[in-house]
Amino acid sequence: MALTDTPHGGRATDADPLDAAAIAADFPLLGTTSHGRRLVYLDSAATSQKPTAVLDAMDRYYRTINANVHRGVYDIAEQATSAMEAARAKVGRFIGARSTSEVVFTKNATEACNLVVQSWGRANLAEGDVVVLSLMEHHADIVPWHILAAEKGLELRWIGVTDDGHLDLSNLDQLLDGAKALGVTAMSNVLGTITPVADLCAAAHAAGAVTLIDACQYVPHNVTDVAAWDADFVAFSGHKMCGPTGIGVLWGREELLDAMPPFLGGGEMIRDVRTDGFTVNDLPWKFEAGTPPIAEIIGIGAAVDYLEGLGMDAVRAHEVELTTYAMDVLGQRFGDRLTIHGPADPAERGGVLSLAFADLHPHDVAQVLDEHAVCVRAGHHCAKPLMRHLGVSATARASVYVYNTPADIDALADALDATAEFFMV
Amino acid sequence: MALTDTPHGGRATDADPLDAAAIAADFPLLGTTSHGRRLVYLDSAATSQKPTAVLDAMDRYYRTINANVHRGVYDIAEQATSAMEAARAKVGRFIGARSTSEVVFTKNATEACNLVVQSWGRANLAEGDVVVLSLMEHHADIVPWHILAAEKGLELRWIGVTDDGHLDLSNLDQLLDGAKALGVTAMSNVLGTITPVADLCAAAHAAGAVTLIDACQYVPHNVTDVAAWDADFVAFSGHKMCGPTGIGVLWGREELLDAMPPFLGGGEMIRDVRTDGFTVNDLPWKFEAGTPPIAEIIGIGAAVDYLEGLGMDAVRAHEVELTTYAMDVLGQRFGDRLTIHGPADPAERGGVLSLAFADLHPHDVAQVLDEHAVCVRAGHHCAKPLMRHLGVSATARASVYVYNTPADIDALADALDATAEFFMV
Amino acid sequence: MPGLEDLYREIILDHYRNPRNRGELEVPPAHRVEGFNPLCGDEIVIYLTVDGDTVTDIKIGGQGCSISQSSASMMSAAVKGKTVDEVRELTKSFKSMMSIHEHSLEGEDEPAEPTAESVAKLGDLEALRGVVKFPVRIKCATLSWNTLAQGLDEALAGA
Amino acid sequence: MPGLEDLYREIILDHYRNPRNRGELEVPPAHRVEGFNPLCGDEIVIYLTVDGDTVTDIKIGGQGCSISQSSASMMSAAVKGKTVDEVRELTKSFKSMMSIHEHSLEGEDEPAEPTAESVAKLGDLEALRGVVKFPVRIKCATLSWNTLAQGLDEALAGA
Ligand SMILES: Cc1ncc(COP(=O)(O)O)c(C=O)c1O
Ligand SMILES: Cc1ncc(COP(=O)(O)O)c(C=O)c1O
Repeated sequence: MALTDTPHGGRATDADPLDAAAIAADFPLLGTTSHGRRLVYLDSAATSQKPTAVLDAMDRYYRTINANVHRGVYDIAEQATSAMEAARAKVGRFIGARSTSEVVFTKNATEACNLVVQSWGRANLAEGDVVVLSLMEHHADIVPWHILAAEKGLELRWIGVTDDGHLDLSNLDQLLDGAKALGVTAMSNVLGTITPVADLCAAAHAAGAVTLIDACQYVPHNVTDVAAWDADFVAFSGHKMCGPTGIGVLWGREELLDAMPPFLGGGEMIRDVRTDGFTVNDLPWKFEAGTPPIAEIIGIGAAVDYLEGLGMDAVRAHEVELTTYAMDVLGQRFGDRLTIHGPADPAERGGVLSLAFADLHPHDVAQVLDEHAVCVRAGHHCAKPLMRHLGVSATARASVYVYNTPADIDALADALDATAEFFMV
Repeated sequence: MALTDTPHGGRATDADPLDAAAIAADFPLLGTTSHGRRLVYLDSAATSQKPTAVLDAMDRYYRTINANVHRGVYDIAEQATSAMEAARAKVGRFIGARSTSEVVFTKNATEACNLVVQSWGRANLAEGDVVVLSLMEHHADIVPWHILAAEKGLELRWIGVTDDGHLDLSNLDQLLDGAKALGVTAMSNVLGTITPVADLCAAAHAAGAVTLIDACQYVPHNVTDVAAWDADFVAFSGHKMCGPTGIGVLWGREELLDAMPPFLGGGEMIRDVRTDGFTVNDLPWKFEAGTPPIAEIIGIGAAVDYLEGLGMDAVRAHEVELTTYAMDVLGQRFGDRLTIHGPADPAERGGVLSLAFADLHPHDVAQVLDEHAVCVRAGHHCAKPLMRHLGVSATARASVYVYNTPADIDALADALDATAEFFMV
Repeated sequence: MPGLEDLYREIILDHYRNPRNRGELEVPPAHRVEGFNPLCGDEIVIYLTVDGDTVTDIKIGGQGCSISQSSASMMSAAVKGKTVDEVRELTKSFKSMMSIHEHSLEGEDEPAEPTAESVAKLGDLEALRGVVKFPVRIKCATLSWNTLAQGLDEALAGA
Repeated sequence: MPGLEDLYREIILDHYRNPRNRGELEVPPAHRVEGFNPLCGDEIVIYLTVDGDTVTDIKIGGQGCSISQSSASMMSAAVKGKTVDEVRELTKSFKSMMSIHEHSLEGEDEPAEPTAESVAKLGDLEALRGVVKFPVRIKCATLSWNTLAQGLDEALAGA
């Protein structure tokens, strides 16, 4: 793994090129306390913390160039427009897009998935058509398909999950046979599993299926190259990658986006409107109806700058290191009392650790952890089909990011000890 | 008009209960310069400026309680959830909603309109059904209907506009005869016209039609009472009412929302998901798929606090005063060379002044105005059917809000003088 | 700042470890109803026998956290043998203790403090009062009650 | 900071006040094409006669600001009588002067400064160079050129 120059100097090592303790100082919330202790944030898979640089970029927009975009000839409107479009170019380059026409801003990844299903899906799928999903999918890549399936009479087929937490690809060709679309996650938000997206896209294309990749958990933590994947659509959210809430991204192959009917109608997305009809604007604005989330787009642009400053190779290396540490420490300290769902090899997964602890319910575990200022998420993580497959109703999930340190993992382990003590298990 | 207690003291008068000059100090951008002059912002109909209180509320969320909502048992997640739901209650009370179940957050008003058309409309309208719109509508209340009309074979009928800038209601009963829905604006973003929403709702209901009120320009400037209107759906945006970008509101009658199919599918909006289907969550979350715009919801809540601090009666009185002043001054200084579209009586309109100046194109006017640091918007204002009706391709629009003063109007007049000089007209 | 002891009273943990009325009933004559907490994934199944105007038997299935499980257990003990009206009254008292205001924006200041009398009727259930200080957990505590209310409506409508 | 004089050169205002080739042509033989600036509402109609490989006649209709109208007027004068290839070459030079990069993220640093030679060919059109400093107005200046390109494609495809 390449050593990158971090601007934070200090304690980066050969194995871990990031100095997470120094990075944490960029994130105001991480300097706060909870229940009288240093707050330990281990819920970045739900939403990441935001660095000052991102908050400042949005604040600067509001304080110095706040104006509606694409419409005003006056100076601040022009500046707002170019700041927004510059952010689009940044996001595009960050994921290997060829053109800004392919970068559509949505309110979150969920809207991005719905856009694909409602626009591409409604126009291209008919009764009896097959869509393949995986049991690892987040509801964002399931429910939109359910809605269209009920409307159109589609058949949904499901890629299974193996005992070691990978996609079960043994019958992939069968599943894809005759399929028109494949919706699959690049990284599970429950198991951490990194899936073979390029292989899946190749197999889908060989079968004539279009691919929608849910990269919500992947883009924030890895070098992403939509061209190398040869994907058709890729969805992700700003708030999980150091960016603000209220912003998501749909990247789409230009030919597909071009041929698709519009999704939401209104201002910005039109070329002309008459009482008897309308014509659509060019890409990407064709899919951006109404006043865009301007500050949020500028915010996700600043988040990309921040992450590129760290280097995405370094981000990944740091997380592999920290995940390895966490799995080792938790294994040593809790042995059989603790199960970590998903792949055992940190190289095959992201820093998302779904825990089953003793016989305790995850909700109760998370409650006691909170008392120790350790923030983890308990629940079904919007992946109920996967939960059913695992035979649990919930897990307690600890997830790491650029600002987490081994000390955070130690705090988690200590709090788990206290939990066991409290419930006398 | 009632005198309200303004926290800004000073220069409020009997006629104008707001001290706009003092209020302007709450808005950081209004203290900046453009082209070396004090910036004069007259484009609040496109988007308003934001007071420090709103920016601080969002910043505080990100710096102290940033966490995903509705999911975490830990302290900051709980605080984020209650801050978000408290903002929902504020927004609900601000517009006279009976219950928070009726307050659905969207990314902007445009999405709110699309939600109604795609969910209520697709479920309730069939070939040949009639939808009535007005020629004053913004594209947000036209294009979604065009999309559904093309899909279903609906008939769109149009309420005309009179020469004095009001809705032509002479044939309303005919237009509504057999109609299933009426989409109409509460205040035109081009003409400023305030429409008789309660009467329109009564007429629509008598004809058996459901009403969608575009209140984008109304809510920021007037006391709004959805119950007094007896409307069915009301849409508006945060960014035009001192709130952030990335947030809109759909208020809907609970019985209607309850019976409607979901709009976007994904997390938050479900009760259960299986491989063979899903069940929906309670209102309002049923219509809020994915991670919500949390900071933005907190921001719109802070905007409501700010506006309620001024008093919406006072806001309206101030704008009537300022509009009267502007119409007087511009009329006196430019006579026949300047036309202000829309109703002549300030009591019948909001502070939106669409100007036609000499024979100059609005784009050219706005460009010279910018050179004098006066920000107005030139274009079709996303109301092309209205533009065609007016026989123009664009107007130069100056619009006022709580922070605008007579001095801003004087600056506009001076800059118009300079424009005439520059183009020698 | 409320502590864990406010939430996890001894009696709650006891009901969690030794749930009362756990099991199933034959359907029919019993009525079966499912409830979900959409946030955390807790699921509950209630089997309910209503004879005339009395809840003669009740069994609980499903999985969930200590709060949802103990609340269901206490509920089952509290309602068994009660009339439908008494059960509805109890449900109201319990929800009022949980500060559930049903989203209303009008009567926000109305729901008065529960009366001493209604609290007295809650018995063991009073142990769940501490949950109010942990807003996210309120849904855990009320899941079984909401599901019961739905089941009662369905059972009576079906009768 | 660019001033208004950079934008509104004398020659531009002249073309705006006295537009060349204003009017209509009979369709067919001429081809008619419409263009819109979705942002500001400007509309342009171009009537185009292509004979063999030459643009033998062109007329302009529609309404718009001084920049879009003068650009259309200058364009009409510049392309009339030129071959299709020459018109396409000119379009490229003009757009390059307007720094139009066609949204590409790969070759961002490629579009070289226009050569002296290609600028020379622009003639009067060079007066529009100042528009680049007013990014919002670039779309005004290029509307007629984009519409022309579309019209040429359609006219040739139809022939
Ligand atoms: C009357 C009216 N309706 C709808 C909209 C659309 O609002 P938004 O762009 O925030 O979705 C606007 C503003 O652009 C408006 O003025
Ligand atoms: C894998 C995955 N897909 C989709 C989503 C949905 O993202 P959002 O809620 O931002 O729309 C999430 C996060 O919640 C996720 O983890």
